[in-house]
Amino acid sequence: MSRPAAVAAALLVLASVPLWVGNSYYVNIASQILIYAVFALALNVLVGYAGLVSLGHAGLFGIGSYALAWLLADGWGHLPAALAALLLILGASAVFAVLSLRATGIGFLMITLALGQILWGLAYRWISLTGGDNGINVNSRPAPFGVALDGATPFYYFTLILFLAAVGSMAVFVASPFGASLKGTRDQPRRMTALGYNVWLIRFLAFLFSGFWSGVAGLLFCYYNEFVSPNVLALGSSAEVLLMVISGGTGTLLGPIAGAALVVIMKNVASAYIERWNLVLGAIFVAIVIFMPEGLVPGSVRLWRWLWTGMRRAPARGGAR
Amino acid sequence: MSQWLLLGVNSVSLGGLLFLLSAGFSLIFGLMRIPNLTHGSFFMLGAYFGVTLLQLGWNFWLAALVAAVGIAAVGGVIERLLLRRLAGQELAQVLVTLGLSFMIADLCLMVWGGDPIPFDAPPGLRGALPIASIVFPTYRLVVVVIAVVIAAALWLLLERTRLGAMIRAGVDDEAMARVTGIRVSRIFTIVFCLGAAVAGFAGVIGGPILSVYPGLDGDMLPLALIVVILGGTGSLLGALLGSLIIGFLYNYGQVLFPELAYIILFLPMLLILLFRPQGLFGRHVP
Amino acid sequence: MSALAIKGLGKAFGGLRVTAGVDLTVAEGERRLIIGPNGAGKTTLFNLITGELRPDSGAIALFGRDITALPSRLRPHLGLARTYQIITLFPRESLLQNVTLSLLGRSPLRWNPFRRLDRQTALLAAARAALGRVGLEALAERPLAQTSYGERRRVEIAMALAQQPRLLLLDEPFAGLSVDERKEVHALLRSIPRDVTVVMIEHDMDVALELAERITLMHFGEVVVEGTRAEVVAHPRTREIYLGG
Amino acid sequence: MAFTLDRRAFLAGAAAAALPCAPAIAAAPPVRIGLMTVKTGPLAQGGIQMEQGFTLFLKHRNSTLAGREVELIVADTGGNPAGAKTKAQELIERDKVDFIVGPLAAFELLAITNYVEQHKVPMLSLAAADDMTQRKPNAFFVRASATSSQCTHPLGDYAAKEMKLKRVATISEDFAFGYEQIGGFQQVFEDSGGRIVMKLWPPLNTADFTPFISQFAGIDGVMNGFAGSNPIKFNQQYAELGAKAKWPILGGWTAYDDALLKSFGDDAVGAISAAWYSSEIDTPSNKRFVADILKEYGNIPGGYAAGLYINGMCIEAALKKTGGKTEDRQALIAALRAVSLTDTPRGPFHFDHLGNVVGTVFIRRLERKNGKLVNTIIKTYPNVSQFWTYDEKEYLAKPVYSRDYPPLKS
Repeated sequence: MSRPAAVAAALLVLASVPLWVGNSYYVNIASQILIYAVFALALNVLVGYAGLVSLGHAGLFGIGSYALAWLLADGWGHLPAALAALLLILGASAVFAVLSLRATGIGFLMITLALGQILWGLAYRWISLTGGDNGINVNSRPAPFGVALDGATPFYYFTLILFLAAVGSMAVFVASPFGASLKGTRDQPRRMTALGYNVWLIRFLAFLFSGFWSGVAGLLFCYYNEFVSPNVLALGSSAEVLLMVISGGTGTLLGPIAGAALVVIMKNVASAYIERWNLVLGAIFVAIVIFMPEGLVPGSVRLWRWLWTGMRRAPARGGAR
Repeated sequence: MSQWLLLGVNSVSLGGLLFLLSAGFSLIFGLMRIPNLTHGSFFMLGAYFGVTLLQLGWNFWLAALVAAVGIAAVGGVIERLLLRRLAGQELAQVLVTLGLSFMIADLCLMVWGGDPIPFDAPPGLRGALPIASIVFPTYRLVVVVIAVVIAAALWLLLERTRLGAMIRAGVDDEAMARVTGIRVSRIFTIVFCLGAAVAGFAGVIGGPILSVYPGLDGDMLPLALIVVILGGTGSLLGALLGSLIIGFLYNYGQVLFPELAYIILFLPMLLILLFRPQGLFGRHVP
Repeated sequence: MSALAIKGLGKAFGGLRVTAGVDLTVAEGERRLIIGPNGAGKTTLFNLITGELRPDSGAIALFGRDITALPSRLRPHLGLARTYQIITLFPRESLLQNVTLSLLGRSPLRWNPFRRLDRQTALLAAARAALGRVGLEALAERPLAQTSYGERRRVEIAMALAQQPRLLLLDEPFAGLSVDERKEVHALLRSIPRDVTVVMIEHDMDVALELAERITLMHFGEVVVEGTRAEVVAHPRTREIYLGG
Repeated sequence: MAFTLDRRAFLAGAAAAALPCAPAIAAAPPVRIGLMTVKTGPLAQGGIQMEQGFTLFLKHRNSTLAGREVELIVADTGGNPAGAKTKAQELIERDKVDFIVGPLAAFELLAITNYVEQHKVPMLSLAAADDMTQRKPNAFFVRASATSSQCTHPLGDYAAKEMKLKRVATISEDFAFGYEQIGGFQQVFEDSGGRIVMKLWPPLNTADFTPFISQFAGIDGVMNGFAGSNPIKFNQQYAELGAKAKWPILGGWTAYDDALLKSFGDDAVGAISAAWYSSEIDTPSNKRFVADILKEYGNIPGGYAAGLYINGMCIEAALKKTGGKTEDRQALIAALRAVSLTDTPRGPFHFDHLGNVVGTVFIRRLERKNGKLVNTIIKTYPNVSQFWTYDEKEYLAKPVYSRDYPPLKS
């Protein structure tokens, strides 16, 4: 199948989800997968293309959620609240980036982890602003162009549009000269400097891009749940999205999406049938590392190619005999 | 006055426990560059092993040693079967160690249930001792002694034995160690088992203070991370001093700055990372 | 005006002085060879010139402009390029993409996140031309991981040349090459136009001496002898250092 | 390793068990009950007990309530708000349940309350958030356990009047359940002449309580509001540091729940607690409940198991009133709120107009009797409302109990 045909088929499948999944519950699960896919794609900009592993991204996601919830509770309209929240996210991303880009590798990971934990502590403790562990309820979803998003299906399409925008922007970004520069800083930062690149600034801008989409995912999550609590900022949430990226395949467009689907489905759907679903999820991660250390998507592609060439070779050999 | 003295003594005691918790993490991280996110699980699993043996009527110290051996075996299997093939692949290491920690946590819940299980300190160490104007639980003082003994044993192992020399060579320069004919792969297994064993041992030793419950793993892992960041990786002295500092910070911080309770440990960790990335006593930048 | 003027350059790691009071002047268009035993501080000198290391003392001027405090990343834009002794290329990318990255480094296009890199025809044509210059045009689409060592050496040089340098630093360009490959690289280096100044570190005297006009001998971080090929070869210190004095 | 397929499988198993004595059940579809609990992670302790309590109840009723077969659907929220929301959607939109039982934690309940109310599904939860039946009531909610402060109100009264305490320090986890328990205690204790002199709030994941315990001074008692696994650690450390010898310790129901007794050592002996349930209560249904939980699961039940058992009884009573019908949700919730029972594991109770329970609160002393730890009932406060003895309007006009309310008097 050619590439445009594959893209068209994928779009058709995504656009028709509410028609064939049968129940609004599954439509909601599909929305959740898309929201987490946006988040995982955003983190993948850093993990996959910049080689910077963040364990604090739930902090940026959570700032988006909280800012939106707080502004809505304060009586702002949906559009201004969302725009202001995005601005705040960009600011927070800049602060995160300036602090964490003092290091790379494990140092970067630890700084982001500490930042995330500090934000979590603030959300928990700064009760007058965040409501503490009770969180903040959001009482309405927006109605862009007069379309109310209260039902599962309209909200799914709203999420799908933003998801496609995220995927599109990632695809353009990855194929662009700047994307190539970013990948260069991942593989040979020292060489990149010698070639005249400003490695720090490239990483900084990539961080902003990653933070922006993390924040968008956070806004969607807030609207989806109509509720925010410190849980969204917890270390577990940062680890979860990182696991999505790694298990799906870093540095690919489809990998984080597959990883998000895997985790969301395990957590929400499979957990209804398998009591020890945490055990199974852990085992799946370990199995991925054993059989497809590069991640689900690249690993499956490799397996498929191997099978395909094997199948084509087998009859050819038979004919020679 | 006596409150501050109590906090001081307790800081040292908590520091001792934190050292037992983080020494293994530091060794593994320093030598193998593996951020072993199952370390908290090793601690918890050790505590569960220990409490099970205690319930069978075993002697406390014997239970602690056997639990340590058991966790060493678990660690050995994980290193040989999984981590072995992932050298240098940090992301795969993160995935597999987190995946394992999910599995261990859920298995513990399955086997030992959700209720917290209390530990008794060994008989004879259960009371309290008077120190100047305060009384302090005897067992907590014993923890300090255990930490010192383990620290001394690890120090002797690292500084005075051939194995230790090889481990140190590996910490300083893996490639160089390989060139000089050291069988790095075997050293890795030994260090991983050793680190796991100390964590499992610490779980039992910590039992009479912390008890054991689902979620103990998640409570402990960040503490180990903080100690290692503060002290510097791969440095025994760093882990020891880092643990003490965290002990003091935790005790006095909670009292003096209750408003900062949630960030009292992560804020210093962040500052260290920003301004002294190799840790207070570390040899290299991680 | 000289291409490179170094005055009293010093650098120490801990207590170890790896560069001590180095003075070095290279004229525009000159071919300069730097020799010296292992640990003489040759590569460190390169790292100081490119700014990958900060000197403890001294000054460096590039075409009359003092660059001692200039950030490393800005120096390529003043016409400085280098190759590495240990190959530092982009293993996941094709040869073409490797050279393209090198070209991008001096183009404002590198900041553009919207346009498709594979549609930048002028840039790609230039990258192909640069590969052609080192005889690798046929392999342009091949991933770097699937090329030979000799080919990678040539990619290194192609990338450095693609930066359109005025001063080119070559760190052991002949290391590890076969006899045939040496000949090719040799011809390649000879073909570098005279408006490019070349400073080369090399152990292989047979090829290197022929390329060089002047030679600098370093030992223990210091410049010991400097002069024409004949002067340096004849100098007693050279014999002492190389023949086990 | 066996994985339990826990949802439809339960129905089949229960039906098979019921066969010999089951009457011919009408063709009506089963009543669907969704149980939201926590079976993974740190909150699983209470969640597992919840499931035990409800499972036992259905077993006692042969999975048939008011003549209708019951289908139980168990959902594991994972103990987080987003998980609770998804599971609520699963139960309501996919499984179309008639009742939701659960969730466990207040922050889970708050994440789903609006959603559940919009879909008009009666919800019976243990989660104690005061405002769920006070300032932000949910018309489809009933709570047969207690609000956070419902038990600590009488405990404050007892501490001041019976124990004659004058100056008390409080300590509880730094979250809403802790604030509301402590706030309730403080309100009544100070209204009865006592004085709270110090309020400490250790973070949820506190490993060592020594820095907090060391701050107690100039008091004659300590009130704690711990929950989960923290009571074990806290009481042990409180005793070890010699504080227990100096100041009596008081606590809420989660701090000294009967299910925790097997985990406590002598460190907790002497603790005075207030609870809406006690395994010692002498009603026929409680005797049967305690004996069967002991038989089936090997532990003494506490509030989590009892609360769910009682929720089952409420559903049963409501269904009897509607003749087994569940379609008219308004009638169903009205019937549920009108439930008034006498023989239950917690004794007699009914609901107020906001859906919160009015029932007995027991003051207990933790003792060692015949080698076993027990919570001996030393006083009962019958018919305790969530508003204690205060006027409802005045009570609701004040802010909900929080970290800073009521404030410390300087």
